[in-house]
Amino acid sequence: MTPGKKRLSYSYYPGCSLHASGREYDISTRALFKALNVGLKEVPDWFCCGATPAHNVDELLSLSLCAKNLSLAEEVEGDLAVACAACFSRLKTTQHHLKEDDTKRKQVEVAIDGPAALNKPVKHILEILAREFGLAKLEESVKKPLMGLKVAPYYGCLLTRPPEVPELDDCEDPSIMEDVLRALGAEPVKWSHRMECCGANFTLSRPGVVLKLSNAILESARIAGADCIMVACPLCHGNLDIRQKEIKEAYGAPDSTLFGNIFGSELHGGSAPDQRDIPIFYVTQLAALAMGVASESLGFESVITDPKPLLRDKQLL
Amino acid sequence: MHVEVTKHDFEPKIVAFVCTWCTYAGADLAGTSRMQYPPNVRVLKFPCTGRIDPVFILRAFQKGADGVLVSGCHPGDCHYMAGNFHARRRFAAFRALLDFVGVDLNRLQFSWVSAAEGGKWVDVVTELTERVRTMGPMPEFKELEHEEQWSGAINTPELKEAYDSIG
Amino acid sequence: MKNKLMHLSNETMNIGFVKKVEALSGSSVRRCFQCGKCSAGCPMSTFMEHPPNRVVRLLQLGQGQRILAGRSIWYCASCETCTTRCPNKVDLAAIMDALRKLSWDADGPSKESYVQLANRLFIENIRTYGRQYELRLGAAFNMKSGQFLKDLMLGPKLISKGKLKMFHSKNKNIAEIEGIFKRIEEMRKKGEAL
Amino acid sequence: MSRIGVFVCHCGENISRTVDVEQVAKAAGEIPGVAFSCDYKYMCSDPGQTLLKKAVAEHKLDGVLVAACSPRMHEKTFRKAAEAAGLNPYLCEMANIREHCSWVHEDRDMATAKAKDIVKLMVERVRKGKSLAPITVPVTKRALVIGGGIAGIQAALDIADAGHRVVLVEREPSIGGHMAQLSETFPTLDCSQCIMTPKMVDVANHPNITLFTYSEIEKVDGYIGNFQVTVKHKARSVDESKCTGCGICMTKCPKKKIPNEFDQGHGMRPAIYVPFPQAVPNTPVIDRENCTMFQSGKCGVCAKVCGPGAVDYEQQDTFTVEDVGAIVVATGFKLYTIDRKPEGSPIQGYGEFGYGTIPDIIDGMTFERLASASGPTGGKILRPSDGKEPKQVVFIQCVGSRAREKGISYCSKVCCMYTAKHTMLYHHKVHDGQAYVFFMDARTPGKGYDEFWRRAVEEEEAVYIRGMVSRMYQRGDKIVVMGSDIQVGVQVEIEADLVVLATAVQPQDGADLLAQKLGISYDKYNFYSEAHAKLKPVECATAGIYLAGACQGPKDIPDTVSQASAAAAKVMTLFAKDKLERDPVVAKVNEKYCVGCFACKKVCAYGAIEEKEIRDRQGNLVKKVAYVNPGVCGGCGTCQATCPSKSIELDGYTDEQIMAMIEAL
Repeated sequence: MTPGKKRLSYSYYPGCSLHASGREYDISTRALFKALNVGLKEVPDWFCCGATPAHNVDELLSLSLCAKNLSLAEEVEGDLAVACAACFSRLKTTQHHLKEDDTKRKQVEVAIDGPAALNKPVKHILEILAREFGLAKLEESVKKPLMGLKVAPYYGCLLTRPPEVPELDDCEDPSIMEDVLRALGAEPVKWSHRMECCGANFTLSRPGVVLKLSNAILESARIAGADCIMVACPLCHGNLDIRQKEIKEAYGAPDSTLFGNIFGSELHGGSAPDQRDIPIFYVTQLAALAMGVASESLGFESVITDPKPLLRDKQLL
Repeated sequence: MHVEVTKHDFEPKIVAFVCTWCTYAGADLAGTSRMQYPPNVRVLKFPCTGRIDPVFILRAFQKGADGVLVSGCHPGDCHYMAGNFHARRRFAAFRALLDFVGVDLNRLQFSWVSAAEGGKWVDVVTELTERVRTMGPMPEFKELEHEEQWSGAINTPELKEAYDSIG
Repeated sequence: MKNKLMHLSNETMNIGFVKKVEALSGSSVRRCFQCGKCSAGCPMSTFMEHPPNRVVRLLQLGQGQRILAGRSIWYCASCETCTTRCPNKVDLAAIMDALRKLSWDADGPSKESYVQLANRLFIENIRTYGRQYELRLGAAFNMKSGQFLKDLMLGPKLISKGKLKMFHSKNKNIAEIEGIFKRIEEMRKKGEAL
Repeated sequence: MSRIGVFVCHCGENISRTVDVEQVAKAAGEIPGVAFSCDYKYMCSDPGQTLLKKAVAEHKLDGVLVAACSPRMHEKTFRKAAEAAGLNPYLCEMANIREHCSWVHEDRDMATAKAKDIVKLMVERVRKGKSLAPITVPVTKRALVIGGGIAGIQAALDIADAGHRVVLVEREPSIGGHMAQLSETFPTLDCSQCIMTPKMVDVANHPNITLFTYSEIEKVDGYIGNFQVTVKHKARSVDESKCTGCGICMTKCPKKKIPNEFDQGHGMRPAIYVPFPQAVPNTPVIDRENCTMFQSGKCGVCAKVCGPGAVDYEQQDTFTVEDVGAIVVATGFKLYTIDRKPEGSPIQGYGEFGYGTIPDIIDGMTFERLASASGPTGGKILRPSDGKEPKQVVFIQCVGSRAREKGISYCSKVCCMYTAKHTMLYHHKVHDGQAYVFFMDARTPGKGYDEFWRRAVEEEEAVYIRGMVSRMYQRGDKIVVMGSDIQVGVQVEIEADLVVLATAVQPQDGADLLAQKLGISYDKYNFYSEAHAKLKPVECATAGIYLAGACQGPKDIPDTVSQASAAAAKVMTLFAKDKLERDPVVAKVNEKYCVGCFACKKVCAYGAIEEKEIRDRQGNLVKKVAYVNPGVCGGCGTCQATCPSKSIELDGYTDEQIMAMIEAL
C-alpha cells in the first residue's frame, strides 16, 4: 500500500470484555485509531468467541463460535483487528486448526450451517501499530512522548503461544511491545515475568490462584524498577489491576522467591518492603496518551489502581 | 504353521519387478521366516528399480500378466543413492499414461519393501494377488499383441516410403 | 489420592480412552519421553496433584480414570507454555482440553467443581445471550457455588467504575447461536463428531 | 543352439518337501537349448559341485543354471565351480526355488508349477547372458585424510606406519581438533593435551605424512584407487619454510585483544597467532580480518621484527593437485549453540534460556577451557561475567539433543559422561561448591563408564535431578533455573551462579558441501552416511572413501580412535593390491546409436558418464557421445532405462536378457 494514498482501515472485533470490564481498552482503541487516522468498523452482531472455557471443555463449540464470528467479519471490509489477546488467540487458532484439519472443518461447517471463512487476516492491535502503521510513522505521530515512564511490557500467555499460531513475534523472546514503547518515547524495562501466566480465568473460580501468580508478576515488575505494567489483554488487566489490593493484603511484603511461599517475608530480612502501586495500562491507552489524546477520553477513571498520580508525576497529564 | 489352501477358479499371473538389494532380499527374508503367500507371483530381479523400463511392464501385460508389481528400496535408502527416486518419477508419469490408455491401475502396484520387511512383502503380494483375482483376467493387451505384431515385411506403400526416407 | 497398586493388563489399561484423547487433541501421547519440561514451566503445577508430565504418563499407562478422578486437568490455565516448550511436539495443552471434554461428557467424577461450574455458567451465558455478561456470570457463580460473599467488596466498586454492566441486551441474531449449539448436539447424537 | 545345463537341488528336504524336483528337472530338460538337466540332494556340497563341473565338461555346456536357494546365498559358490570347469562365471545363474518358492508355499502342485516357471525364466537369462571379464583398475598407494582431529591423526598415523604415504589436510592453522581443547578425559581423568600433543608431534615428524594445515579440499575427481584431489592452501601470510616458530611476531603484535577461538572466545590472542602453544605446525597465521596491516595498510610490526623474514603480506591462496587412491573423511563435529537461528532454519535456538544472551550460561566446551590448566583462567573455575568463583553450578543435559522440536532428535552420546566429568572437576576445584545436574536419562554404556557416573553421584556429591529445565532468567547476579524433579513430582528452582549446557553434537559447518565434492551421502543433519549401519560402518557407499570419527555421528574418543584405525585398515586392505578387481556389472555405450543427448549423464548418481568426442581421421568433430567410466559406474542401470535411443546397456541386465525372460512368462 502506498502511504498517504489509501487510508488504513480495519474491521474490528472487540469481544465481550471490551464491552464490560475492559471498556477502557475499547474506548482507548477507538480513540487511538481515530488519532492515527486509521479506520475501525465494528463487526455487527458479533458473538462471544468462547474464550478459554469453551475450548477447555468443548473444542468443537469453541471452533464453531470463532468460525461464526469470522464469517460475520467477512461482511465488513478490511483485515480483522482484535484487541483482546484471548479473542485474538482463539480466532487465530481456529483459522490454523480448520485450515489443517479437514474433518474438523467439515464438522464446524455443519455447526455454523455455512462455509468456514478462513482467509481474512486476523491482526492484533500491536501488530497493526508496529508493522502495518509502522514504528517509524508511529514515532513521527507522537505528540507527547512518554518521557521517563518506565514500563514493564507484559505479554502474558496467549499473544505469542503456541509458536505456530499467533505469528506475532518470537514465542520466547518477543520484542514487539518494547518496540512500540520505544516509539512512544517510554522506557521499556527488562524484567523476568513478562510472559508468565497471571492466573487467567481462575479469577472467577479459584481467585487464590490468581493472587499467587499475579503477585509474582507485580513483584518482578517492582524489582525491575518499573513504574507501571503495559498489557494487551483485558483478563490480565483485570487480574493485575482489580485484584492488586487483595494481593497486597494476601502477600504483604514481597517474597524473595517470587513464588509466594508463606515464609517469603521472613526470608526478606529487615529492608522495607516495596509495596508501590503498579498501575496497569492497556497498550492503546499509553499510545493514545502519547498521540495527545485527552486523558479524559481514555477511561482512566474506570481503573481500580489509580494511574493518575504516576502520570501527573511524569508530567503526562 | 499349516495354511489351508483353497482352490480358486482363476489363478492370476502376477509379475514382480524388484531390486536386488531391498525387495529381493525382503522376499528372501519372507522365505527364511517361512511366511506364506499365494504362489502366483514370478519375480524378476534387477539391480535397482532405476533399471526398470516401463516397456517391461507393457510387455509383461502383453505376455499374459494380470497384475504387475514394481518394488524397490524405500526412498532415501537406495543402494545406488538415487535410482529409486528416478524410478518413482518415471512411474508416476507412466501410471498416468496407463490410466489414459484405459488400464485399470489396480493391476499395477508400486511399493517400497526393504530387506528387513519380509512381512510387508507377503502383505503386498497377497493383497495384489487377491485384488487382481477379483478383477479377473486381463485379456486386452494379449489381444493387442496379436493385432499389432509386425511381420517385418514392408508391405504397404506408406511403410515403404517411410522406410526409404530413413535411408 | 492414595498410592494404590497399579495392576497393568490389557483389561486394566484403557487404551480406547487414550485413543480418544489422541483423536480429540490431535497429539500423540506415546511421543512423550518424560523429560518433565512441561511440569518445570507450568504456572499451575503447584496446584495439581499430578503435575503435567505425570498426566501424560498416566495416559501412556492407560490410566485415564486416575486422571479424571483428580483435579489436575481443571487447574490447567491453557497458557500453552508446555506445548510451546515440549521438545517432542506433544501438544499437552490440547491433551488437557481433550481430557476436560471427556470428563465433562462423563459428567466428571472430579473433585474440582468450582472450575467446572464456572465453565458451565460461561457456556450457558453464551447460549442464552450470545455474549458474556460478567456481572451475571459472577453472581450466578456465587449463588451456585454457595460462596455468597465471595468478592463481595469488589462488585459495587466495579459497577461504580462502569466495569460491570447492570443491564444488557441480547444480540439480534441470537437465534443463530442456539442453532450452532443444536447442530453440534445433533452431530454428537448421530456419532458424527466427538 | 545353446547348450545349457540345469541342476535342481533338493536342499535336503527344504526344497523337495514342497517342490517335485524330479519333475522340475524333467521339464527343464525339455526346454529347447537345454542340453542337460538333473536333480541332486545337495548341490552346494562338494559332490554336488563336482557333479556340475563334470557335466560342464561331458556335455560341453555353455551355460549353467542351478535351481536352489537364493543367489544371495550361493551364487559365488556356483560361479566359482563354473569357472573351475572352464566356463565364464557370469554364465552361471541361480533360480531361487527355495526362499521364493518351497519355503513360502504349501501346495505341492502350485509350488512345483512355480518352480518350473522360475527355471524357465532363468534359462532364458542364461541363454542371453554374455561372458564378462572382471574390471581391473590400478591403485595409487597414497591416502588422503581430511581433518586433523584425533580421528584424522589416528588414521594418518596408522596408514603411514603401514608404509604408505598420507596427505593430511586440516582447515585450521593447527591440527589437534577438539580433543586438544579438552581438559581431562573420561573415564580415567587423564589430561587430554598430555596424550594428544605427542601424537600431533608424531604426525609432524612422520616421513610418510605430508601435512597441509590452513588448507581445504577444493575439488575431488576420479574414483577408487585413482582420485585427483585439488587442495586449496589458504594464504597464511607467513612463509612456512622460513618461519622458525620463535613467536616474537606474536609478542610484538599491537593488536592483542581478539577473542581466541581455541578458548571459546574467553581468552585473547593477537592478530598474528598460533591457536595454542602446542600447535602443530608452530607456524603462525595472520588473521587478515583483524590485522591492522590488512585493514588499513599501516603497521607491519610483525614483518619488521621477524628475523628470517617469514612474514609475507602479499601471499596468495595456492592450489595443488594430489593423486591418492583412498580418502578418509574425519571432519569431526561442532557444538550446537542456543542462539536465535535465522528465519527458516530447520534448527531452532532456546529462547526460554535467553538465546545465549546471559553471559554465565556457557556450553560444555567452554567449561573444558575454564577447567583446563592451559585455559584462560589457568584452570580455575571462574565465571565469565565477573570472574567470581561460582558456588552453585547447574548442569543441564540434552540441550539441543533429543529435542525434535528444536530440530535435532538424536542423542549426542557423549554428554552424560562429560557432564559427570564436569561435576567431578568442579568438585575437585571448588570444594565448597555444589553441582546440580538436570538430566532425563543417564546413558553410560562403555567400559568403566557407569561406575564413573556413579562416582560423580556417590563420592563427588553431584545432585542429579531427573527432569528438564523450562526456563532460565537473570535475577541480579544469579541465574534463576526453573526445573522439575519428575520423581518427586515437584517444581525445582535453583539460583545458580553458573549454568553449563551439554549442547548437541552437530556435524562441522560445510560438511554437506564437502560431501557433495566427494560424492558421498549424508543424512538430514549432515552426518555422513556409512554404507551399512552394521557391516560396513566405516565405508561410504562411494568406493574408496572411508569415514572416521564424529563426522559420521556423535562419538567419544575411544570410539573415534577405533573407527579411525578401522578406516586405516580398510585403506591398507585396498593398498595391499596393485590392481583392483570389481564386478563387471557396468553400463556400456553403443557409440553408433548414441545421439549425445546426455540424459544418462543427468540421472547418473555416480558421475560415471562423461562426454566423449568422436572425430574423423582429419580430426573434425563428428559427434559427442556418452562414455561410461567403468571404474566409477555403480551398475544401477538407471541410465539404460532413461536412454531414449536405447544405446546404453548394463552388462548382466541387458534389454535382450530381460525381454527374453518376460517372453518366457
